[in-house]
Amino acid sequence: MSSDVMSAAGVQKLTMAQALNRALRDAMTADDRVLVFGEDVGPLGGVFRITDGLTADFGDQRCFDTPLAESGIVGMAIGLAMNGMRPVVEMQFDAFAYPAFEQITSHVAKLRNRTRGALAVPMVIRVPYGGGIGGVEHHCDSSEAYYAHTPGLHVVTPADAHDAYWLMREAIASDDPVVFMEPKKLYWSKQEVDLDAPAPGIGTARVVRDGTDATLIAYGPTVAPALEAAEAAAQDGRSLQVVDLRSIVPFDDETVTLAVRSTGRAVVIAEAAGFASVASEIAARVSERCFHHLAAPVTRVTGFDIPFPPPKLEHFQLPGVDRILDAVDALQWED
Amino acid sequence: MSSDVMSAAGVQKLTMAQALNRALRDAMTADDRVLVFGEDVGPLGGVFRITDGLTADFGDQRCFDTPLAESGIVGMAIGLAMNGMRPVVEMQFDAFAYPAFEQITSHVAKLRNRTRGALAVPMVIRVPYGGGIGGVEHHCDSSEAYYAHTPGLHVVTPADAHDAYWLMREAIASDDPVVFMEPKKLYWSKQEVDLDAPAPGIGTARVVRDGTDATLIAYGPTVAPALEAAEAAAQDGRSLQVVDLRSIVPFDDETVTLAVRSTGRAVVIAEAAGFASVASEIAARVSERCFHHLAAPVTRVTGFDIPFPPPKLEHFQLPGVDRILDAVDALQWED
Amino acid sequence: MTVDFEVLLPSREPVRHLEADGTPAAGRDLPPLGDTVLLEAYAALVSARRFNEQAHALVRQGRLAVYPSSFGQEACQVAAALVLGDGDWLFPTYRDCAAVVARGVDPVEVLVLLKGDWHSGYDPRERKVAPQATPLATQLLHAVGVAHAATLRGEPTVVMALCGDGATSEGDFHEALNFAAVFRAPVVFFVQNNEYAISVPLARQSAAPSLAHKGVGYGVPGERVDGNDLIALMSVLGTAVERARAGGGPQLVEGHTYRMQAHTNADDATRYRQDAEVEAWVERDPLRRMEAFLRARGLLDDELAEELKETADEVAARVRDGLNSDVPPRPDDLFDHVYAQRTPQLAEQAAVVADELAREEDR
Amino acid sequence: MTVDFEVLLPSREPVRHLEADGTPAAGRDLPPLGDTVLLEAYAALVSARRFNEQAHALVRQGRLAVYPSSFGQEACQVAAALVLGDGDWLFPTYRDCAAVVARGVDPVEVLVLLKGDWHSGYDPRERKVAPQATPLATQLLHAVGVAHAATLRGEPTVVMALCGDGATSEGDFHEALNFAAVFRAPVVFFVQNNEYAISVPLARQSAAPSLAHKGVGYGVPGERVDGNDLIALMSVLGTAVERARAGGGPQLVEGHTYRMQAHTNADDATRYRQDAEVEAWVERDPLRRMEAFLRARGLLDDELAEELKETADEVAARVRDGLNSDVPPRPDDLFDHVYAQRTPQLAEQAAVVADELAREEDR
Ligand SMILES: Cc1ncc(C[n+]2csc(CCOP(=O)(O)OP(=O)(O)O)c2C)c(N)n1
Ligand SMILES: Cc1ncc(C[n+]2csc(CCOP(=O)(O)OP(=O)(O)O)c2C)c(N)n1
Ligand SMILES: [Mg+2]
Ligand SMILES: [Mg+2]
Repeated sequence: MSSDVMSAAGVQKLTMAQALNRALRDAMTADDRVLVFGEDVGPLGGVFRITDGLTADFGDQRCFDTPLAESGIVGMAIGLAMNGMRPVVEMQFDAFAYPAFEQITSHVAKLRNRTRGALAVPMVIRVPYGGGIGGVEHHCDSSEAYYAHTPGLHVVTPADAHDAYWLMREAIASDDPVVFMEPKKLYWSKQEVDLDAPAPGIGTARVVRDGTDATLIAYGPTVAPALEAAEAAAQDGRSLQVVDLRSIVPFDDETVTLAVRSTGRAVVIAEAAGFASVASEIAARVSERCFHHLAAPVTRVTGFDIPFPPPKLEHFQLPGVDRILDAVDALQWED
Repeated sequence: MSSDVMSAAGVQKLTMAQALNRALRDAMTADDRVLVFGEDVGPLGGVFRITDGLTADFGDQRCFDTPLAESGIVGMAIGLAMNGMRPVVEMQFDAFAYPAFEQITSHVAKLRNRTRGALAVPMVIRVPYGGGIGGVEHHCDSSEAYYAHTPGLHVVTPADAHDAYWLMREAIASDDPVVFMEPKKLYWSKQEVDLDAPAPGIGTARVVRDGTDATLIAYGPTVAPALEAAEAAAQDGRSLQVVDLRSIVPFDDETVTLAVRSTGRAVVIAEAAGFASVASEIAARVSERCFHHLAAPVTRVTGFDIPFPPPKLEHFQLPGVDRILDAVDALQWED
Repeated sequence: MTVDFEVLLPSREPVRHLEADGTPAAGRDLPPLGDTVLLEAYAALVSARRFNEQAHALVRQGRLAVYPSSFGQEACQVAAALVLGDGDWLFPTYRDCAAVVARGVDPVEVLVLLKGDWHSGYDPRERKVAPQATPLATQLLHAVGVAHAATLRGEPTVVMALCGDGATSEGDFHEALNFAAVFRAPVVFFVQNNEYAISVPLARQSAAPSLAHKGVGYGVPGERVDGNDLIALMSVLGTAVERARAGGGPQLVEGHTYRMQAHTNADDATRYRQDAEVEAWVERDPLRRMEAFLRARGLLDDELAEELKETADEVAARVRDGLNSDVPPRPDDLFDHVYAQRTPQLAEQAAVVADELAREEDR
Repeated sequence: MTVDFEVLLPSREPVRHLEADGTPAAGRDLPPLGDTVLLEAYAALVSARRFNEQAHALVRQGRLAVYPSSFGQEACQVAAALVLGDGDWLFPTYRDCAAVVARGVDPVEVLVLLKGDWHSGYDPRERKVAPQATPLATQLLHAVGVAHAATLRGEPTVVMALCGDGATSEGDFHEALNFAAVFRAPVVFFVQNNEYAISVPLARQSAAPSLAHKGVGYGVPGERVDGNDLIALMSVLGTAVERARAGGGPQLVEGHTYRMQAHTNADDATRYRQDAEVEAWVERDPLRRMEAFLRARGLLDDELAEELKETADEVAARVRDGLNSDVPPRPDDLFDHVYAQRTPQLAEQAAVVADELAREEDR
């Protein structure tokens, strides 16, 4: 990425990877407390190149490689945050954040609460997640439920480059720790990013397609298939609304509830195994809050309750257009 | 516990702690592949005395203390299981299982699948969980959702001493890894245990109180307040059915669905923070599967989405009778 | 990897300056600590002991829920705090209340955790003392981060990070020492080896020649010190702190001491150790030793001893009074500090509690 | 803690028996391995190299998704496998395909993982080879468990547990060495220090004098060996295995080698290291060295060399053929091995897929 392109503002067409890189750069420029570190994020620029060029441009005190230990990375980030820094750490892949689980659940999530607000630990934990890239085992987990279930963490996930940029800027600026779930299969997808138009803050969902017959609720990697399904359904005369959550915690009840009440039908779409998941939460709260508006049960199209499959079989696990349309078809239209 | 009492069979009045101890003894006697280990489980008998006397009676090769490292304990258990043993490991408290999270999610849950069945890792991971004992931070988490969301693990939790005994026997005999959630506030509660009458296998829920107006779905520590609430409601002329899940994974859809369909109303009760939890899952699947039978939305009485409170404030977090009755009252009886 | 391992190895025997009876150890010069420092340290030692006794009493009276005592380990507690400057940080565990008090934190605030009012009772920024850590060894990594932040800003901060012998087995211990070494973070890792992790004796915890030898594998110099010898501790820890401050990087210090009481009041130590073992440590008591030394030096007489006892009693009285004035914890606190602002979900949930409380009042 | 630390320390320089040009190292007797063993080991070395080349070619042809090559590390690969007896266990990482093949596992089954058909392609029980581990250092603990089970049953099993230099930084490495030491588990921990963890060079991974020095902190003897010297490796690892089998407990061995290629084909090593650095290692190639040695000894001539090459080519051909006969993976496998039996939930979910497949066929 040439620094020419990187310094211009306005509207730019960027991949999500570039948008994230740009957000890190802009945050590092704006605030010298921002530090970026993790495994291979330095000279290599990260295995997905999200931190490309940061060490070269900001020096190896601002962006640096650590020894290979995720609990160490998050634990050290906590200390840095306690002492005035704003760490942004990369977990190389979803499943490799698990060694940091104790640090995340017992400290990152709880330190502010433990000290009644005296000690905040603002930090961003970046987690490339999900499948769809032909990755081998441990490289494709959708682990957002673990974090979303843990009080004290914000959990966000963009579905396009514009949101990726702005959610990252907001996450870094937030006084709370944010688990930033990056749908890795979207890293190379390109969208327009308006660098002058902040997205609404963390905690707001977005209706990304209007529709009147049913609402598809998606986030991160499932927003695209939801939109595709809506497009396909439109050709069959069915008008599907699509909501992109953007933020899992806090949850935008207002937007979601309003949306589902307007259509009376809802399908929740997520890649993670369905049991006790974020999709369960959405289905449960929508069922409760929209009860009298529902013409059909809220259903879910999620990953099966199996370990993520090997590359040659992963297409069975990922919620695709057909499966979404099947779910829509089953929404008791004849009742 | 005298070994006299311990060798007798038939029906006995035991605390849940004694019942678990007895189950471990009987399993160790029946199968010399069964090993019990963890922190302080040897001479001390565990901080809750669940392993009391096992080292004395079975020797320190069968029940032993390990160095203080939970990932080590679970990781070593995996190897022992790979090589023909049946480990039963104790995590001293809920939050102290987090260091073992990677071993549990990436290996315990996945090794059978990874090897297409060639390498099973049968083991029991015992997790004393939940609040209600005035414990300080990190000693009262309800962590069942983390495990229930992870495909490849069975997750069970008893609500009385009889189930504690039999679920433990089944868990140890199972060819699958079982996360055994022990509601620590029930350790000292006493019930009749029929040592000759096996409970139905893992995966079966139980209707513990019949009722016709609404169904309370609970597990582990919330079964008791659910029963209390049902008792109180009965005096107000409302007939509440209570279901004890016993097994979270696998989930007994049949029993739960049948129960809710019979009453048309349901409240899910769990101690864990509610967001993206087991309670979410129950509410979501009941809402979906019982949609046409529901006279009111399925609601939840759960812990708030906050870190578990300090001892003096924990009563606010625990689902108690009043809060359950409030939820029942809100089930739109007038519609 | 150019470090020569010899410089990393601890001495064969723990550094000791005072024998158990208070006589200076033969063949070793006393460190030049100065009389004022010695007396201040001894005063803190007396107060620490008194604090432990007071807390113990409060547990028996049911006014503290639990107390993991450092009785017998007070020399470690005091030294860990006193070798630090105002700008330095202390990272204590649940067992290190006395160290936190020695650092100057209000003892009543320290006991908030064990009273069950809140998870931590003091503002960590005031005296630069992290909340007492329960998940073992996790705090060592935070210490590295705090130290590294200071390094990045060019501040002369040193961090004293405490843990027990058992905690050295956790993966986080390993990661913390390695990170500290690689980043040359100014951290002194001080392991209080009190021979037990609850019921598990050191021999089942490690097969290493000593815990201080663990430094070698990280390129971190290790040192062993008699954990009941206040002078040795002040000297070894003080040197480590100044070495770290001067840019020498982290150090690992093992203080060999003994947990004289059960793990906490909830524990039953008779299940796993003999009284005789405990008794053998009575004569190695850190107070006796220091008192004898100071008296022999003419630095302490009955009058001063009485004065110190009175100061200690005042602290104890403050603790008792503080615990009496019971301000009930606020339910609102449950929802106010999870995030910087309440989420909409937390606002709804707080309303549930507020409503319940209002109805209760109405009754 | 009675162990004397001296016995735990590795030698100052890595053990080497062959210089880079194949001449015996001066001042050191060659270990008594026997000509048959040497030739067998060399044959395995040639096959391992050929396997690496073949896999590399298959990646370029798009028939393997990814390949983390052990090119340049073949001496470590071969020695780790060959020093084991039939009853012993091998715990390999993703990089250790060649070691798994050297242990006798069908190479086609080994590549199932990298082809993307399934997570692991061989039955671990057959040749006693654990599935190749991806989550770093986690497998070291499994190795301790397998070893301890054998100890408990009185079986003479030894476990060879492999990991990389980067993996030594993980907490699980620490816990595994400590558990092994405390339980005196018959495990040989063999670290292939290839100087990189993806892009991170050893100097940013550790400040220790050597990775073998990490043994000291556990009471585990450490040893360093030239990782491109097959004879030294066979000797050091073989001794460690027999020591463990005789009840001597675990050992830590660091093989100093070099990752000649990028981390995997997906990696771009030019971003973090100079070609010159790589080139300097070409002359330390493990094959050249061993070939020169065997020829000088008169154990290898052109004819035998040709024979070995043909055997290696046959393995390569088997791999190519095996990858050609593409049996598509079964969707049912997704649901059949999560548990011993499908749960009701999985039965429902499998039915969804079956239904989709049936409808697809109908079209
Ligand atoms: C990660 C973790 N596992 C288990 C525990 C439970 N626990 C609390 S104290 C303790 C023993 C600690 O021993 P040591 O480190 O020697 O410290 P000491 O109590 O002797 O001061 C244990 C096992 C814990 N607090 N954290
Ligand atoms: C717990 C964990 N964190 C991160 C990764 C991602 N990762 C795969 S290989 C690797 C580098 C490993 O380096 P090293 O241990 O030296 O082995 P080598 O690849 O050099 O053989 C990393 C960071 C992982 N597999 N597991
Ligand atoms: Mg201890
Ligand atoms: Mg390496």
